[in-house]
Amino acid sequence: MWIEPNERKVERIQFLNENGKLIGSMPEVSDEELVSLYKWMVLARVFDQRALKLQRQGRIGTYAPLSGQEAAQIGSASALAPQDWIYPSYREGAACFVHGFPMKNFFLYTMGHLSGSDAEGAHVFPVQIIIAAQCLHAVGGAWASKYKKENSVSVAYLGDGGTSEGDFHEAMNFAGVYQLPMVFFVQNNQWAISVPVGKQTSSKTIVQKALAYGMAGVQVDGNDVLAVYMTMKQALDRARKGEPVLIEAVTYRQGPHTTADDPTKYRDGSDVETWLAKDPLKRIKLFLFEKGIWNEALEEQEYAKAEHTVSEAFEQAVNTPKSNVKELFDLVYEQKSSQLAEQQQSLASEEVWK
Amino acid sequence: MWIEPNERKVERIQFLNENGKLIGSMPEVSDEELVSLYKWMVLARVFDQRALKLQRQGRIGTYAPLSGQEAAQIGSASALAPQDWIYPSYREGAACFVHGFPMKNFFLYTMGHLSGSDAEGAHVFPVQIIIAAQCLHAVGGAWASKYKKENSVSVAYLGDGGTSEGDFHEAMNFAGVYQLPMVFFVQNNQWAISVPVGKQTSSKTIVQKALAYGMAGVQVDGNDVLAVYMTMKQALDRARKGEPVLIEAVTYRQGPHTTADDPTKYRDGSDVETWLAKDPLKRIKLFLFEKGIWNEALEEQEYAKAEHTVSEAFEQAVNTPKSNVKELFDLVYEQKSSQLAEQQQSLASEEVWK
Amino acid sequence: MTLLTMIEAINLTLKKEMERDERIILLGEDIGKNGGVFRATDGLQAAFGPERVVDTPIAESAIVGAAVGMAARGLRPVAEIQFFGFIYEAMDQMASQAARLRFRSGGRLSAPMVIRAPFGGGVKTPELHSDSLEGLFLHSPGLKVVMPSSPYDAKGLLTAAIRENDPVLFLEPMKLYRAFKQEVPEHDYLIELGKANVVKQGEDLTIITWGPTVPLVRQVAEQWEQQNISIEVVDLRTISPIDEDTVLESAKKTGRVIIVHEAVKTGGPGAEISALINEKALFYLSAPILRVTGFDTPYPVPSVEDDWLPNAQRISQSIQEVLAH
Amino acid sequence: MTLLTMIEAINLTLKKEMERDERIILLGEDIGKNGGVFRATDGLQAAFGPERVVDTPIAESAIVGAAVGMAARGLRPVAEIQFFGFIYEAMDQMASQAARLRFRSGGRLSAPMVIRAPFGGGVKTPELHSDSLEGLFLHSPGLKVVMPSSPYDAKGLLTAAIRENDPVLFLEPMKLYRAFKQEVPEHDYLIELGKANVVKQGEDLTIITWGPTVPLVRQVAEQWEQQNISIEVVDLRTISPIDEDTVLESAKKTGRVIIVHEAVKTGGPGAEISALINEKALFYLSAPILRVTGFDTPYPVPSVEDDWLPNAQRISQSIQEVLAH
Ligand SMILES: Cc1ncc(C[n+]2csc(CCOP(=O)(O)OP(=O)(O)O)c2C)c(N)n1
Ligand SMILES: Cc1ncc(C[n+]2csc(CCOP(=O)(O)OP(=O)(O)O)c2C)c(N)n1
Ligand SMILES: [Mg+2]
Ligand SMILES: [Mg+2]
Repeated sequence: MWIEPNERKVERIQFLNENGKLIGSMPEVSDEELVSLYKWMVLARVFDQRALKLQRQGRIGTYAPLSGQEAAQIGSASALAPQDWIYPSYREGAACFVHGFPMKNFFLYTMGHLSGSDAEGAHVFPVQIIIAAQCLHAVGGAWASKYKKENSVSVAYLGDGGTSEGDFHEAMNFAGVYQLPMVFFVQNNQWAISVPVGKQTSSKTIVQKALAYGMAGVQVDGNDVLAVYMTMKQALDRARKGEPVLIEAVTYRQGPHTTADDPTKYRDGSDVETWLAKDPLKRIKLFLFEKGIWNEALEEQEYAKAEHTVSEAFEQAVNTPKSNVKELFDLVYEQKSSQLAEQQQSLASEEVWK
Repeated sequence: MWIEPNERKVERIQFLNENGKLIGSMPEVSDEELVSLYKWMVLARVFDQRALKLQRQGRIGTYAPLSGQEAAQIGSASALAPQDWIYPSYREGAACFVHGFPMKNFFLYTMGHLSGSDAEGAHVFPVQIIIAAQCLHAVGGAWASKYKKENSVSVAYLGDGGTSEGDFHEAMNFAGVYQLPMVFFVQNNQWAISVPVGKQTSSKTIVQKALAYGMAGVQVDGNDVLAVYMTMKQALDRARKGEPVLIEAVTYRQGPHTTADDPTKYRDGSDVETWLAKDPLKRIKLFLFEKGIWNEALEEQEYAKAEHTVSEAFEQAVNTPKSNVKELFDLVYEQKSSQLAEQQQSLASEEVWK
Repeated sequence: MTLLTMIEAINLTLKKEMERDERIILLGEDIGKNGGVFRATDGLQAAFGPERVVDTPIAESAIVGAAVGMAARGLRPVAEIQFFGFIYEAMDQMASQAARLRFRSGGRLSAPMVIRAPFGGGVKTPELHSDSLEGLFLHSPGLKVVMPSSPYDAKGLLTAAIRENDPVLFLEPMKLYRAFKQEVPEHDYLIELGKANVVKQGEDLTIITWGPTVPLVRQVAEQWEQQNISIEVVDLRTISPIDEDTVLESAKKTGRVIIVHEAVKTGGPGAEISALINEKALFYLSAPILRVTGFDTPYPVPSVEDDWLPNAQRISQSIQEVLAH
Repeated sequence: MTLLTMIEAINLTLKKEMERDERIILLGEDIGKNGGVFRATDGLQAAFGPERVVDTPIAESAIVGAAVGMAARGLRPVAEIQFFGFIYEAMDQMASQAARLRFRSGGRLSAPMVIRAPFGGGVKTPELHSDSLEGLFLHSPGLKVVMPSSPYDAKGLLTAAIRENDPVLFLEPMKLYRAFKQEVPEHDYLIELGKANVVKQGEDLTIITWGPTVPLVRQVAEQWEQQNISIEVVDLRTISPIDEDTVLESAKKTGRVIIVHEAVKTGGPGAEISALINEKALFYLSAPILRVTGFDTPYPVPSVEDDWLPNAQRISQSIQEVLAH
């Protein structure tokens, strides 16, 4: 009669194995969709490597690499409708790009520029630094959508570590109680900085946490873009009907936590090796080759194009006029108080004094 | 492959039905234990009714009645070893008394007296007003016990509503990760002030929340003192071995939330009627009568004794010298700052000025 | 015009605003059928339905966080925190989320929302129900912090708060909920946020206060009037932003200032007001600025709270001290 | 004697104290194998084992709340909050639990614990990593709030904090972690909590500051020395409680006071210090008390933070203003 620890066995959804072989039958997905998924992944990978390099050169600030998580991010974001909203954390650049967030502004974000969170109309909330806080904003967004009948699903992106925060719990519970059009998309990349997921929670899977909230959940191979894409579609369908869903995408953070982190302090090279073999790009690429809709020429061309796109975005970022401290005072309230006006003013006089 | 909402069916542990008939076989429990459980329940009921009356007479302040929850509280607390600790909320008077907390001081608590949380050496933490905050203190207590090998289980008492707070989640997760000697004892009394448990969470039971933390859990009829007592014993055994447990005791708050609350605003009389029929005292009393170890004479005697005990405790409380504002300044730090000393001093001078 | 208590004025305001603007949603613990533990939302769920007056689970961070999310997507949530002492649970969502959304998004998003909470002492609540923590939010840029001291002000300020395009923390003195009635117009009127109210003119000394202590301070000021001491009483109404002009003008006029609040003294709002006057009107001062406040201890148990709170005696003692200069 | 950076001094102190007292347990995010994101706990898990240096899940309320529970049962937890901006998540456990356990229990229980957190700006962190929120805790009775400004002080203050029988918030200026080395004795020494340090004597003007801005203020003071202006620099070391004696003595001596802190101005710790001086030393003042602080906006993005933080230029401008009186 007791509930025993981890009694629920969980099966992981997978369509493509590590070598790009289809498991089971082919899902309903067009060649264009497949190729588009892969192109986005290439762009994400190129962006990530460039960002890392730029950080090492001191041209951008702290950056949280996403290599290894392209399938999870691109697969999920590609399934969104335009009216849906993303509530990202700091590692979701790729998902945000797919949903329309300008790469230029992401670079500006890493450069500590005030325009760094300008989505330019895309339905992407500003990057959230406070772990799991975005889950509640997504709840509020989904709630607004339900109230206004916007047919918009709110997707909260978070990591395995994020599930330990109280805000995750409160958000899941609210989503369940109000039956909100929401997806909690957890990228379980095995690590929260230096803490492996096995020490983050005693729950064997993240997805079983759905059981605490009377919510549906599904675990998917987060390195299999096809599985993620198809599963996210299902999840969005349910969410649109007011059935919130928790998705656990099992993936891996190939790089450091951020450019300020040294993962050799806490994890084995062998762990990394194992997971590099499961690289998300490799898998879909092999599948596309096998399917005959991709080849080396296209591959080369796509990488070149991606390099160009990234270069252009970075150039634009670099050429954006620098932020000025005086702008800050206009961003605190719709109308600034006399105190803020005076402080803003003091900066002007300070220059005179200088 | 999906986890479906509320897919886990939960069976509730029950030993005695509403009419005091044994279901299944008799557990290993002595007549003395049975009688002792009942005597405590009588005392709790008498205390509760007196407290309510005293509040209506203006002799004590706000009070949170416990009638209906005697079996849950007495059954669970009676299973504790002396070295175990209780971390109560505001409605756990009965559990605290069983574990040695002086009734006199509970009265002082309701009178807003500074000694209101003096456990006089009993292993009972001060009443916690912030919903679910005590769960984390219990985590810390269990952790200390494990570290110091004290063989002491920490029991966090909370309500159904308390499971919605982030602190509950974080505490459950910590207990799971560190495999702490802990029991989370949730009295699901169906209501959190005016909110029925069905609107508190979309999870069909509270106990299934254990699944989110890789933790064991069990649901018990919280109006069946025998079931609670035996189940708590099992839970304490597991907890003592470092397997934390979540218990959901299904019970009912027969009275108002507190003496400041008017439940007729939000709940039907019929709801109350249904549950009064399941009264926890009635059930065990019938069982004891049937078993021939209790009778009307003993019953009368026990109520008289309880009345006397409660009267005496209240008398003692009333005769305790009143708290004085000047005492406060010595309770903030081990050694008071010059600021606090000055403020304390100012009260003396104020009297002169008066 | 009707005679209303403060709680009735708040209830009326919520009703009026909800009729006017259907983007307004109320959320909080026990605000639905129960009408709130103080009945601030009494009858509103019946009038507007459970979609617009929503009982929430017990999760303050979620209440505020969800409101931020709603507000960013075009609603105008009015959230209730059942007692202000519980605001600690929502501190991140208050101070780093609601307060900073406009800033973080470079001005592209905003969080037009109100967080209402009963606060202040003197009504013998259990622990952590009576704490005056407004000072924490004075120190959290991006929020406005408003507290009425009368039924009339409650309506005008709450109407303005609801129509504000930035998050407003609206603190309602429990002690005044039913303390007295006042004429409160049915029709729309706004009291501008950030403007103090000189509730009594005076020449000899200024007392600055807000919310629960305004009636007390008025009463003390009137007593001193009989001894020919003329005290100006400034009801700050909004502590973030502080109405510098009114504060400085009064300080310059009288040269003697006392600040009265229930929050603990050290690091409290009184400190800011004192520092402000020091900075900008030092040479007008004839006496030190004194603070009559809660003592530097946690809010105490009910049996001693009346001795802990600022009272007439302590205020008068400070007046005497200040006048002695 | 060894030359150590502040982070090394902190690491050494933790090690020494853990050797001395096995009731001490460290807990926090990434403090184990990783040794903390700044390496404050580097090597300690290897030395003392995973039972005494514990990586926690990401849950700040639980970190502080569990520490309260441990402390009440006889341990001496030293918890780390990875960056001070995340403290909002633990606000209830800080201000209404850790701070009030002694009070709530009528003095029968206590929470001897330290909460360490890196804080302060100037190192180009992402949002909410650099906020100076010490003012919130100055306004929370029951806590002590300590911040070192040098490696030597870090060791003496942290040792004292760990041995204290009340909860101490110990704030470590990130900017100073590796800014300079100093001789730090290996042996035990304590710097009493609640006592300020006059790091430079002066006659004409007092600057009161703490933590990250101490070196900056010293440097500015030395520059003015060359113009024959003698500035006294008071490093407060502990802002709760504030060392009134030292502050008032210096203010009375120089009659001119400036307060420098990174926290936003309004409602910040500078306000309390100004109010205190006003209250007890008004007639010694020759000039208004000025505050050079973070502006009243959220802590900004890295590209403008240096212009937002108090800097030599703004301090000097205020010095000039104050001297003009
Ligand atoms: C409230 C809060 N606590 C701690 C941190 C510091 N921190 C930043 S990222 C991180 C790890 C997050 O791990 P996870 O959720 O698994 O996401 P991942 O980084 O793996 O994408 C931590 C602890 C933070 N930003 N916010
Ligand atoms: C953090 C916090 N939020 C809200 C409250 C107000 N409050 C007191 S009791 C209560 C209901 C609790 O319900 P439950 O946990 O089911 O316990 P019960 O009262 O039924 O025993 C609420 C909302 C509080 N004390 N603390
Ligand atoms: Mg992770
Ligand atoms: Mg309940």
